Amino acid sequence: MAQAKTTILSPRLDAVLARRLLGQMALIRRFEEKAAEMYALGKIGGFLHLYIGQEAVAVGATSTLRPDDYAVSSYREHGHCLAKGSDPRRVMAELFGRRDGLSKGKGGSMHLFDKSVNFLGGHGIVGAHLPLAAGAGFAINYQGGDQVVLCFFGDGAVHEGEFHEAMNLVALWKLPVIYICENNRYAMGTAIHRALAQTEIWRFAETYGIHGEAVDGMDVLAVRECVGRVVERARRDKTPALIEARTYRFRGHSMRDPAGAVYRTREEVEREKQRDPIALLTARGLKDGVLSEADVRAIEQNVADAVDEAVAFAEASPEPPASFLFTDVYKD
Amino acid sequence: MAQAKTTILSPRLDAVLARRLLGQMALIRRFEEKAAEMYALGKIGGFLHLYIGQEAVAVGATSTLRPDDYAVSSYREHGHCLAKGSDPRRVMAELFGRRDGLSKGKGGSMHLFDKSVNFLGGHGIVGAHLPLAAGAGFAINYQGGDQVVLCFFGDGAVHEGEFHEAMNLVALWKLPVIYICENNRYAMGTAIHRALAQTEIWRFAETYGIHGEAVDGMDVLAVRECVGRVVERARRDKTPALIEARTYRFRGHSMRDPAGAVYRTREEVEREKQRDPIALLTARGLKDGVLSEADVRAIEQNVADAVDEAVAFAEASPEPPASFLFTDVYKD
Amino acid sequence: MAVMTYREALNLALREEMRRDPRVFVMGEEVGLYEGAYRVTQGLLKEFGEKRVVDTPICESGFTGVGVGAAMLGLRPVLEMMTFNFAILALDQIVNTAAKMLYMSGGQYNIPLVVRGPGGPAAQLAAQHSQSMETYFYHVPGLKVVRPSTPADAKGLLKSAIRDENPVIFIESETLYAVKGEVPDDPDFTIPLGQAIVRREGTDVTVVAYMGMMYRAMEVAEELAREGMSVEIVDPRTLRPMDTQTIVSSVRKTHRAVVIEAGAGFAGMGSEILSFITEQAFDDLDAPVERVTGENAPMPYARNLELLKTPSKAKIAAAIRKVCNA
Amino acid sequence: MAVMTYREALNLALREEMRRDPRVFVMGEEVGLYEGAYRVTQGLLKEFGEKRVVDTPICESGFTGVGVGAAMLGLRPVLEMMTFNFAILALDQIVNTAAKMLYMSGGQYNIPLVVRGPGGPAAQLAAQHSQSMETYFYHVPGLKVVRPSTPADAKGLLKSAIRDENPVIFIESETLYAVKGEVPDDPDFTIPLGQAIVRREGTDVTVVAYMGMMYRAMEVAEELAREGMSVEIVDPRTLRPMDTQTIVSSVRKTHRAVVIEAGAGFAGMGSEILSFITEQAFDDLDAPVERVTGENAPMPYARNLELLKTPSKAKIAAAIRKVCNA
Ligand SMILES: Cc1ncc(C[n+]2csc(CCOP(=O)(O)OP(=O)(O)O)c2C)c(N)n1
Ligand SMILES: Cc1ncc(C[n+]2csc(CCOP(=O)(O)OP(=O)(O)O)c2C)c(N)n1
Ligand SMILES: [Mg+2]
Ligand SMILES: [Mg+2]
Repeated sequence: MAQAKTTILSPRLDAVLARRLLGQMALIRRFEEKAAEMYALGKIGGFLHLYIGQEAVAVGATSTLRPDDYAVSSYREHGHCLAKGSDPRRVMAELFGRRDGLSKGKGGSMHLFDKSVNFLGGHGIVGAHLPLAAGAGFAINYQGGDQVVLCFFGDGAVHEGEFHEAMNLVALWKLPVIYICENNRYAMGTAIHRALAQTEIWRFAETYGIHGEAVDGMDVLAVRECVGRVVERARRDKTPALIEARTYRFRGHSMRDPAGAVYRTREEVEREKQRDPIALLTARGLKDGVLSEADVRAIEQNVADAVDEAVAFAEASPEPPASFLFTDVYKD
Repeated sequence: MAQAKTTILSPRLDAVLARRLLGQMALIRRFEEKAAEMYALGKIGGFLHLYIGQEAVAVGATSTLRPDDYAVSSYREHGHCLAKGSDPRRVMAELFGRRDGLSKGKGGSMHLFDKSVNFLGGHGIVGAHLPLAAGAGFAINYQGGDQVVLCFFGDGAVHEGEFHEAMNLVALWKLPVIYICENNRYAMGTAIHRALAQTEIWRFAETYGIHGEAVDGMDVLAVRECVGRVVERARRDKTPALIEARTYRFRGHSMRDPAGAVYRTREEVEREKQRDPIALLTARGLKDGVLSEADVRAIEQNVADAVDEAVAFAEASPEPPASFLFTDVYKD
Repeated sequence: MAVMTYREALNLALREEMRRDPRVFVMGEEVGLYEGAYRVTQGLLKEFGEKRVVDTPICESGFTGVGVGAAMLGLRPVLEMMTFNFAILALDQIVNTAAKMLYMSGGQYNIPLVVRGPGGPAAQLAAQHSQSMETYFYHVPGLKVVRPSTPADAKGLLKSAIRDENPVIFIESETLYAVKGEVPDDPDFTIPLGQAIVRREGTDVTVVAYMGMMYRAMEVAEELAREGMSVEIVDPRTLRPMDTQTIVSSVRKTHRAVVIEAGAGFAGMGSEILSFITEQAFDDLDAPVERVTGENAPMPYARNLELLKTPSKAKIAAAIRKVCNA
Repeated sequence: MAVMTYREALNLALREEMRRDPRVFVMGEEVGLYEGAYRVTQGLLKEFGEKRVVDTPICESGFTGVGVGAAMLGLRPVLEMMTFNFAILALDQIVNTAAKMLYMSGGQYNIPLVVRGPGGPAAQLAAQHSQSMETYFYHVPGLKVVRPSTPADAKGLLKSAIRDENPVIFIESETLYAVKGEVPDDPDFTIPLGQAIVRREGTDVTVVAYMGMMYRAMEVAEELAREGMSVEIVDPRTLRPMDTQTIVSSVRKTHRAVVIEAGAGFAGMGSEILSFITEQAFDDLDAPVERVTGENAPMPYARNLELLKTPSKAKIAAAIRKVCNA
């Protein structure tokens, strides 16, 4: 068990890594800013939960994975899906409800799945995907593999009983699952201290006798270092872990809660925005001399292009044909 | 938080208390031995889960209560119901499925309820009554009362997510609820270490920042001392607690598992029977000179008479009339 | 009579009942500080304080159990499910504890509990957030189940639900919260549970429908009126106990019936309504009862597929024509 | 053909499928060391070891989620619910995750999962442990639901369920485990899901019934045969997908139908069976379809009340006589 470390952008950083991590975070950011625009235009419907502000968690964590490792997340999963390697075009098409979306337009923002990159989905019922991750870990052991599973969830999932059931199972059975709680301090409008009797989430690990650790979720390198360590251990000896990534969502809970102003102050939001994970990594890269201003501009341009292309792809993709209503209900 | 104390029959004992505690434990024991006989005769049907061996927990714990305090339990609740003060005749009649049973014969062994003594029932779904107890605590606070709630459950309920939800709620809202886990080391045929990654159940309290304590559940005085302390505190300042009473069931899980021999050894059972809570209290009372052999015989005779009377009462009670099938479905 | 939205009518019902009876309290996710995910509990925290408007963690089973336990001690909890989709996590508490407690205790403990929140198809919320949840409840002895279609019904039925001595499942709809209608001002206005209502009188065919489907049927009825067809529309309002009498009387009059349901159809509410109509009015029927139900698939996200999933006006009209021409 | 009990037939099906396919594993409470609360998994731990016969803590939602996750990675879990009453705690995993995953993922992740265990009325187990649980599942698109009445069906259908690519809810019965019958030895013997069977041929009336009610109906049919009445009995075996064709064909032949269900009746399986018979064979019916259902109350503990709760032979006979005399 370890206390929260506030290692600000400490570990090693080279140019390749800097560009990769910054590129991914910038892509997610840009993708979601665009998705918000498209939502306002009515191109995207339903619920849209933006990940903006939390990018360092998905990117830092998945950067430690092999392609054959697994990830699974909640309804706030655009970032995890993209970070795991999904094609932004197919993600955007899914948000648009189009035929070329990852789920043929049937899933939408909350239900992105991508078998080609071992992304086990976006799940809408708070807490329900925690046992799924344990099941993936179970299957890995059963099949004799050495992959690991990253399971991303919010602080709100800790309220649910399934959290406890899943933690007990992975600890009891030694499953190679890393639970990553993205503690953004709010479950919808509920501040964490109004919902959990004990708010140091990483400490729940103690109860199950597994490794728990808090990490600065705004610091992509810290996340990478911490998750990298537990991933290697899990791969080696099947040890599960619970990581609490301390982060913040810059936007409202969903597009229907744009301000998020009832339950948190504008000052708080502004203060947290000072620790924008993208700005932090950019500054560090520039300071260390592993990124140039030109690199940063190039990355920005690349992701802008990629996102524009994603939108164009989504726009061009047809609506799913009516027959799709009845396909994929059962598999023959 | 405190470690398990193995204070063997330490605290104060006077003649009145000794007779009361011994009388209650002996009543429960005798009642259930008789119930087992009646089950074999087909007078009782369905599931019958005996409490034999665990009597010190119900008796020690409820001995600290006021009549207006509440208790609630699982399907293994004959002991708690009797200890809370229910009339053995009506309990037996319920087991017989008769009209004068506590629940008019509709509930049976697993669903004893007695509003007259604030016994909130026997509940058949493992873990489901833990939130109910929190609800009772909530109502006490709402109504401005100073009662407390004792909630009895098995180690198996700790596996369930509801355990976590209930613990979090009582801790978060400061509800006057004492959770008493009767750790008899087995959930049906599953030894505790095969089901819980961390088997010191009292330590789960830490996670929620509440008081946790293990106590020797074969020692009625130790249970009484421990629960008495947390009950007083809960009454005073609404503090919940989690008590792990370490105990053992001498019989099988239910009458359908009479031996319980697959999952535990005969030696283990015999060894644990050496610490029969009734024998322990009797020995202590005799040694301290607060009980005489005559007292013990009188108690045995009393409970035998009471149980015979209960059986006679149950036998004499008619079957519920057919119309009862449709009553109590709704209240007008 | 004041004109107000369905949402406001629910809010008013809650306020009035909380004023009337100090045992009534509201509990759920985001009901207090956030004033309700769909704003049904707006202003309640301010008026009644934290004691009676209780925000919970996200633990549907846990807080429902708390409601049941509190009801055992004499309180009258009104629980909000942020959406009814999440009530499935509390189903054991509702079905095995709340619904059966009175019976298992031989009449000792009744559970005056309301579980309310929106359910049914919503707008592009996809498979997990857009389902007809009443199906998990209406077959359960010990429960009552309400689906209020109009602002007045929302108010009158919610008040009755709160005053009821039994657990009541009260399923609203995201798609109706903004609907406006006249609502009686009288704080003693209630609508008894278990009473259907004839929404529109007609002579040729009885259409049974509730919630969004009722409105859709009304539109179809107006359109068919232009063709000279006279459609009677009956809204059950309470699904359990079901007012079979009002529905069957209507069918006895029209000799034809169409039952509409938003849910996926197979073994849904429509099956039961078709069943009791057929049983009780077999000889009065000039044609077999028609069902128009949602398609047999999970709810898709894509808007065009979503529109195909629930009964369209065209399908409703076709079913009406079919029974009338039979 | 060997004669064996229903329990043994299930056990054999599990063994054969585990031998056949290394991806099949069994998981649940007490399935291993204890060999099953009802001994259905007897001997499996010994034959297949701890890797494939997995005892779980008491966490129905948790271990069902584990099953779903394992299925996503290509395993074929067979989960045991100690009794189906506890499956209600796993309902979210079954309904919202397992059943919808293929759809939500646009066809990427199918879930070849079996959830099995005993359900339905048992002997004096009272309200929480004696319920017809199929009602929570059979309306859900994405699920299949099986209720096997005989040893041969138990074997043949369980094998098909395990080989199916979709989540299958397989509800056995405590009251049938000791029933004996002939069971084909062939390890390739399977019975396709979705096929009803005519258990008894007759010409006067079709009785639709499954599980314990099917046996009760058979006894009634024998008794009525002595009076010269010829009763045909159809057992649906799979409730979803329902073989409406076999049932409707039978009714077209007999012109009369009685539907029996053990559950509480209102909006139960009987409603759907009555509905599709009426819809599809309206003009062939000489009388309205009769339903004989369990009484509308929770299950009482007292033996005498319990006997009144489920359809008696007398009530079944009365319903048959009623439709035949109509
Ligand atoms: C079981 C369940 N209950 C309620 C909801 C409604 N809901 C959706 S998101 C959310 C808050 C979750 O907060 P958290 O887990 O902290 O994740 P975050 O949104 O902060 O990423 C709630 C209550 C749900 N989807 N599922
Ligand atoms: C939710 C649920 N799952 C399974 C069961 C079946 N069951 C009844 S008792 C029991 C074991 C419980 O063990 P524990 O909590 O330790 O209590 P004990 O029997 O030892 O008193 C199980 C699995 C149940 N009643 N409820
Ligand atoms: Mg959060
Ligand atoms: Mg135990």
